[in-house]
Amino acid sequence: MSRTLEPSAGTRAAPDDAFPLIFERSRVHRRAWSLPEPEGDAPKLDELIPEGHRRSEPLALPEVSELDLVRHYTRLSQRNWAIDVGAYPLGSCSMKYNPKIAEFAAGLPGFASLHPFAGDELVQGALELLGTLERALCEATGMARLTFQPAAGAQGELTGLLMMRAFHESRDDRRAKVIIPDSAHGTNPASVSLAGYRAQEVPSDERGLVDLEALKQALDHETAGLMLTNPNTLGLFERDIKAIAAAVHEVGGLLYYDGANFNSIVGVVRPGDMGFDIVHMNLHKTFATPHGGGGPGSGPLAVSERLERFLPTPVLAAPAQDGDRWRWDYDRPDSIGRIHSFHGNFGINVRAYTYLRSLGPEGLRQIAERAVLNANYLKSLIESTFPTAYPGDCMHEFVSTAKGLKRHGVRAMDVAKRLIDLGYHPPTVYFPLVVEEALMVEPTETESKETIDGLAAALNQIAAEATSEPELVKGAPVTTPVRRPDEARAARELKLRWSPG
Amino acid sequence: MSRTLEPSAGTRAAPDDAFPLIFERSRVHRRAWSLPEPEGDAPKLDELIPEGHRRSEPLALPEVSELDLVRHYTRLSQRNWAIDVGAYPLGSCSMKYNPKIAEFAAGLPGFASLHPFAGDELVQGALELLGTLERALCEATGMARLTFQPAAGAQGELTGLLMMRAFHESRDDRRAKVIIPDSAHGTNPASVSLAGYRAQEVPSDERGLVDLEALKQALDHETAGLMLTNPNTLGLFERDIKAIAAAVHEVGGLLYYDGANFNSIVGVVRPGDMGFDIVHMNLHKTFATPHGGGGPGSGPLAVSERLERFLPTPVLAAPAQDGDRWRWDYDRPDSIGRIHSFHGNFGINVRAYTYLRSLGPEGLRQIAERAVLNANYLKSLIESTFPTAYPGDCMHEFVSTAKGLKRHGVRAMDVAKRLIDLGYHPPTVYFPLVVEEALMVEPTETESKETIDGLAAALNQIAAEATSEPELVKGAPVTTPVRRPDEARAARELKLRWSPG
Amino acid sequence: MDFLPHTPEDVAEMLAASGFEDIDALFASIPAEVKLGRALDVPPALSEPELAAHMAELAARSAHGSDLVCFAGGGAYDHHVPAAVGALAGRAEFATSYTPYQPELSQGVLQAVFEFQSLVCEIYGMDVANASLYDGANALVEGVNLAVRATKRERVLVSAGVHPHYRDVLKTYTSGLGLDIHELGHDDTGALDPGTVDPTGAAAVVVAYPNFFGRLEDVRTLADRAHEAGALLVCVTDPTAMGILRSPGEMGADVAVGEGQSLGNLLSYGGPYVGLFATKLELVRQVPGRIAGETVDADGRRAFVLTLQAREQHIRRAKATSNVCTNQTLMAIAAAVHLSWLGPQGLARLGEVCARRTAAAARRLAEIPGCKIRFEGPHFKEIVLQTPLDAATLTRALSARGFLVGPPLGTWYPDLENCLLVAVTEKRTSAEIDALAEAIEKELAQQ
Amino acid sequence: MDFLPHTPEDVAEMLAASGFEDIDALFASIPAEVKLGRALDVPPALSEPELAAHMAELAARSAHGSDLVCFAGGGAYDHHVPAAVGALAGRAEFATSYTPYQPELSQGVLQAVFEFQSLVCEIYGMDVANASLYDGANALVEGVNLAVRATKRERVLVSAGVHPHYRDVLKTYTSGLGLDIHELGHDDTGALDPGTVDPTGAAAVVVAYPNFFGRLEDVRTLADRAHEAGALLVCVTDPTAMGILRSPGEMGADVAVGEGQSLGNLLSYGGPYVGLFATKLELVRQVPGRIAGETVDADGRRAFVLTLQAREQHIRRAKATSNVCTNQTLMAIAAAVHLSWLGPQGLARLGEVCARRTAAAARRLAEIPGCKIRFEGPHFKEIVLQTPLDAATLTRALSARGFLVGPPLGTWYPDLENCLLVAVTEKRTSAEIDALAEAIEKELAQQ
Ligand SMILES: Cc1ncc(COP(=O)(O)O)c(C=O)c1O
Ligand SMILES: Cc1ncc(COP(=O)(O)O)c(C=O)c1O
Repeated sequence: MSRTLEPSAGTRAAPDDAFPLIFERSRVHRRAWSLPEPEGDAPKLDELIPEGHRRSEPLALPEVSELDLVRHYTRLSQRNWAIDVGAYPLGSCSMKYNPKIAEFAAGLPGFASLHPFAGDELVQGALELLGTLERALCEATGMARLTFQPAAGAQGELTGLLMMRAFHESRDDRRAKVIIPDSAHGTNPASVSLAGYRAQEVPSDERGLVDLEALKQALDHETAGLMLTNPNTLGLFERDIKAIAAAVHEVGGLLYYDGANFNSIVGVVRPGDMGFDIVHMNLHKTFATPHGGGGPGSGPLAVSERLERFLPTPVLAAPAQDGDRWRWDYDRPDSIGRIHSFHGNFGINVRAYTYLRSLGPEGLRQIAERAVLNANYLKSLIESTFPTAYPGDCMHEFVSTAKGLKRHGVRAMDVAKRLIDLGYHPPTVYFPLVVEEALMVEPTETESKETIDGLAAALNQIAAEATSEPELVKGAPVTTPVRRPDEARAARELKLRWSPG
Repeated sequence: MSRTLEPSAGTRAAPDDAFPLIFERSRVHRRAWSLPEPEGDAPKLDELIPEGHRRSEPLALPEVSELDLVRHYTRLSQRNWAIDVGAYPLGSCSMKYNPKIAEFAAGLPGFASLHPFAGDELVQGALELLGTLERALCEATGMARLTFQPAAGAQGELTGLLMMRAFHESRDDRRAKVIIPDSAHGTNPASVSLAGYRAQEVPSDERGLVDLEALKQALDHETAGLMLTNPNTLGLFERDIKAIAAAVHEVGGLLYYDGANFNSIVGVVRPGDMGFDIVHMNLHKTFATPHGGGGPGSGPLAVSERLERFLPTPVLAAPAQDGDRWRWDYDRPDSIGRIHSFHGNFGINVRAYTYLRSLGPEGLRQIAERAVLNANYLKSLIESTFPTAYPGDCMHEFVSTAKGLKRHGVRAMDVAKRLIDLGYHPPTVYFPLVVEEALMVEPTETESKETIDGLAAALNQIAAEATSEPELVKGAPVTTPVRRPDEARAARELKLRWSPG
Repeated sequence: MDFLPHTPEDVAEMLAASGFEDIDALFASIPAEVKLGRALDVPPALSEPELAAHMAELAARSAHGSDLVCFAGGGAYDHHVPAAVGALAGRAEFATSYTPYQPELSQGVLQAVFEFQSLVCEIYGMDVANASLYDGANALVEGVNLAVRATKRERVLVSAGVHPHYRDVLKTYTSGLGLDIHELGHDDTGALDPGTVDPTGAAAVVVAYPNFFGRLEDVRTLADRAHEAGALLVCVTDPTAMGILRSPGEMGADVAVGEGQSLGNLLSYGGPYVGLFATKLELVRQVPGRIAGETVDADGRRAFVLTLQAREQHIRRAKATSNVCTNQTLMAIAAAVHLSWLGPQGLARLGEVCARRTAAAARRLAEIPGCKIRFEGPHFKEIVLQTPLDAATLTRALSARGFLVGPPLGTWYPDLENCLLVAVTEKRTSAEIDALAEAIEKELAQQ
Repeated sequence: MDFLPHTPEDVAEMLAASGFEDIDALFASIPAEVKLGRALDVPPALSEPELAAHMAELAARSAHGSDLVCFAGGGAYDHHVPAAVGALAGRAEFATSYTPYQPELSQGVLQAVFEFQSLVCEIYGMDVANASLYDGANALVEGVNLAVRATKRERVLVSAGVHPHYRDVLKTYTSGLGLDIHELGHDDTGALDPGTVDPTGAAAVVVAYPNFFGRLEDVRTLADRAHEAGALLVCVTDPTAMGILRSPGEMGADVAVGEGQSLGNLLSYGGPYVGLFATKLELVRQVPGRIAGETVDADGRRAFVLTLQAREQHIRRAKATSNVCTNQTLMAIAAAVHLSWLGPQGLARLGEVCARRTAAAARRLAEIPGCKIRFEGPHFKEIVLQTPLDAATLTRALSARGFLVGPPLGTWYPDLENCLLVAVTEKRTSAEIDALAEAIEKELAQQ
């Protein structure tokens, strides 16, 4: 049986030959670097830097030729899955196609080479881009203003929660807790704690939706607000949202919208119209920016009018009239302050803007339509073998359970590993925690019917194999450079860096 | 055993699933294209193009999404060997590292977006680059002027031979033949015929060098000239070059230097100083420009003063004095005419210039030194198993013979295929034709000692296997997406294009 | 920076192992008398940061797309190159690979070339295409040489509507073969009148479609006349027109050649471009250059190889169909990716946009007092603008106003003294067309 | 362009198969009352050629490297990014991959991250590094939060020599936690006088090395004092200085953090950058964010995985060491490639060139009548220039003359009203330094 993601010849991942670390390719005195001479009559280093500050320990950095370097990272890249290689149906991740035109745009020197301290008058093109993107994102969310400082969703969450706190405190109203559903993403409770609030969980009911009664129980004047993603982590739309909003507002709380699942509703329904006061978006999901193996992202935070004055400094100020300039407004007395070293992940926002301008209004709505279509279609193809945890239609993703295979000793993780051998990246497994043996699947709108048919066929085949030849499934994967790394050992015998000698 | 160059998951090259053609991924109405609307009130197409000219046959081009397109060519690329993936010791090809800085330079809009008909005053930067590169290449070859029009070595050859013809005819001297060594590259005789000359071969002597006596026999007043590469195709330096040159000039012939092996002597000895009158260089070899899977190249042709007036039009004219401009000179009454649609492969010449400026004089000489060192070192490591065809030290490459393995039924091609399984691209096999079971090896200067040691170890291992387990060698490769394609069948049952239906 | 991996220790060990005293000993076989014995007089080495700055400075001294609005044509066009094309054709595995001599390690390039051949055949309406030639001119030359070999005749008729540079290259290339090449002048519609063409005894009739003036020749009638006389018809064809115009194959051409720059390749001051070459199956053994073919491997899997190599220089040597070896494969891959990005609808749209915007430009420019479009009738992508001024002077003046037009035609066509080419691609907007017209009006007013 | 693969036929089939009437039926679970019911009011779609032109036009309205010579600093620097770094970190397999949750399909990213961690540990003299944080400010915040958890104290002493933005972010980030943050002013040498620092009861003492003024703090003494009081020392460290300066680890720092932009990442108007975070092994369970670790696979092969995940939000939720999830992995990979390109000699050379050119600039600028370098003593890469003019005015005036300098310091440091930062990287030549000095002279003469 052949290998998946085989490194190229010369690095055959036979059990004996592991792929070397760049450090292991090092040879004393070999070099890739090429730098100018310290020029002219400048004083020598030892005249400039006192001995006490001069490095004394030698640095064990790799010494390689540029060709060594190029081959190492080229081959390393070939040992990795990617959207450009194949389908990536990770639930809650919206791994859709990242348009190449956006890479072109972000690479233009007029964007890529701008210094963050360049005066506003020098970066009008960049500011106009951000201004237009802000207006569009506010329109799409039904919010008034936003900040681009948050570098990712979690940072957006913290920013929003700090604004929630500033809002309450501005009314001399100190509150202690923020409510989240038990199915919430881990960053929600983590951000709540970081903002100095207590996270209180409310259960989902048998519909997989927020238990309205339990919520009402939990709500009180200690409640700063509620964090919710809608559709929720189970891919279901919280249809009671109006009632939920009313109940939260009733006790003076605010509603925070976790925009990680925004992809499924863009152009169809707006968080603002559902009653949300604060919204973060994951542009690295909904707006198709490349995920870079774990980042960068961009998590702009949008708020309704009554929260506007608390936005981080600076905020963008549009030209008052023609001839005026775009500028950063630092005169924000009620601002919570700064949350990023500079202006956030600008390069990612350029990509998001490019995507926005490529789609237009119809395109934006269509991504939601097709994302939901793809998810429901896939769901219908595998429902009999991997039933969904909760009844009803899903939005852009759904959570199935593999618990039916347990009696053959096959676990959700085994299904995932076997799927790799059949040529697909597995869905998210064991999340959300509220579903046993969870398989959380999000095909996204850019996958074709053929790809989804193939994925479904593979999943159904695995379900059959679980009965007929469970060992085949439990023994997977066999087509990858490495197989089932020992994670327990990794955490027990810590090897977190290469060390010389 | 694992696979070499395995395509990614989802395209596992199991015997059953071939990698689809882009046409086979097509679905009616799917699209990647994005183009503007025909604007405004322009007349409709049928008003513009008479029916008789309008396309009537539907076009069976692939209809794919941009994501399909991206995955297809990304995975396809992973099914290919490359310098960035591993060593490429093909004799006569100088497959050395292609610096990334040269790609950066060639991509600058000031080079990449220039229109060939832009006035000289608009492209001064580009012309200065070409002017500086011309001077440097003339200095390195010992020639007076050159043309950048030839897009590759073979086109340089033809250009040089046509100038040879123009030279003789300018003296009312019609000559019929051009002499080449029997070890010459195929393009030499082919270019000779195309130039309207007859190619006459002279044999190599037991030293693997031009047989001086045979040459003298062949030389007469019908002889337009001699084409020679030095070091020759066997990697040996033609030490009698002075005598050879004298003999050729004696009969009024010209000496043509095939620069494909120039890499081994840059900065050490110049064709002009050896007595050559005409020189082409393969910048895609000596000057490290990427070979692109078979091209593009650049084959500038340099000549001595007496041939200058025959150069193709236009030639570059340097600023006469400060303040003047670089310009193209079209006033060339004796020119052989134009050989390229425009100015040759400019983008490749930009890369070559970048390489030149990166190396400088010392660097240029060092590439020759290290290329020759690497070749002789490798030769010394495998000499006992794969003896060289001719005695003595080699230059940048050498030709070994695998005929010793024949008695085990193992051929040079088997050695090549087995080498693939061991992680190396094979050397050139069965060329030059004058050597039985030839393995023509050129490591180039950018390969490290470790790589050469590994290559030698692999070759020696194969020699051992040829005795112990010949079937292993004859059965190779087993680690590639395909194994020993049937070339006879390809030529018999012609399938040269995909066809609909 | 020299990109050499050798440490001083490596050099010493390797010299010792291979039995050399020192580096100079490696060159002992070179007679001292011919050795250079000094450093080359070339510019000093620059470190990468210095080099990057130097290259940027040189590039900044050339005027490109963002400085000038490009209405220039004449065989090189400012088309949009889709971002995906650069990203994919630029993959290191394609760019830094060699000619696919070992098929097991070259299926990527071989299949991409096979797809390229299939795409070229499809748009040109032909059976066989090769893996690329140097450029349009070279493809034309090889087409003529094929006809000469196939017909064993030496007379060649070439329309004056074929790119003047291509005709120059044809003359130069074949000067050693002593072909007898006749030029066929265009009539006052800027096209060739088939009635004036007498192909008797000719190996080939060569026309361009659309021709150098953007006009559409009557290829079918020319093909018929050529065939009656036993000559082949070689048609230089703009691939970007093939979504809306009949293919040369359908109109009876025997050989279709063209410049592939418009398909995913940058202007790059004239190269690297890519020569397209396609013909009929009967002529396959006369085809120049490399051809990728489909076959099966030892396990019965589909595989691709270089095939019919007996035609080529490395086998046939002096008797090869051509001397070409290194070609323009990477540009061919870019063309394949671009054509696959376009698909049938995209190629049709591209043709339509170019044709209609060209017509719009023709209309607007004809309104300029003193100017006219020299030739009546259908055009594709290019028009000949006649002006009251010397065309070269006007061209220079317009570049000062931010527009690149031309080339002026006087040098090649004495009857077109005050004429220049104006090319309109899908990138040119009506606003830009108006701006060009106004610039011309201003310029004329000034004189 | 919408990048959607669905043909009309696909949509119909898929709707039918999954039992939906039409597209709207897919959204039946959304109450009608909240639905938008109209198209979004956002700009219309552009085709790719139009979009490319639009983006180029926007970009052209911003002034970058080739328009202005960059002497600006303040935490973002115009270093040379080696061409190989962009080519490799930009590989689609890295750029378009997700977080490496499935190690079998993610060895590329996981090993690259492991190498990144190793490189960061090596230059900072630490045992453990994470897979990256958002930026320098965020890394500092996480460093402080680690110290607070580790010491169970809430008092934090921060040197005024730490980037003012980082200090703002620290205040904002921790505003909900009610830490008590004290600022430590710099003395008239622009550095912190350890004698004035009283870390009693403090969780952390935070300094920058070199600091915001390019000056070198006495980190060792500060570390000793902090440790005596049971506090941790958190050191914001410029990685490009590590080839010539002692590592924070060697000088006794417990946590080293920094901005990694200078390592292979573009200026990009302030992001995406990369936060570097490293500490000692004892503190590993307090580390925020992802960590790649080495282990073996089922066949005993070396393999890499995300490890110690029990620290992270997706497991520990409200009790996680941080809320970070998506980080800046791609920038971390670029930094790893750049550091591997540099190696020990390259990093030392980089530091030396920056230090010596900065010294040369200081000398030259000090010659300008009315100007002085505000602080005496050793500097790295950055100096504080005091001028007779208002610093903001001068900064604007200089950009009109083609030089980007600054930021001016008045906003953050009242005592530095007429002062601005001047940063000198390996890209700045002595010619450019002279030109800057002359521009300032001209400007001053004009006032
Ligand atoms: C539902 C949900 N909320 C929040 C986040 C956090 O966003 P980020 O990873 O950009 O910090 C994610 C991302 O995985 C998510 O899926
Ligand atoms: C010795 C020799 N001569 C000539 C050539 C022809 O050069 P090109 O392939 O650039 O046309 C080559 C290239 O392989 C060669 O090796």
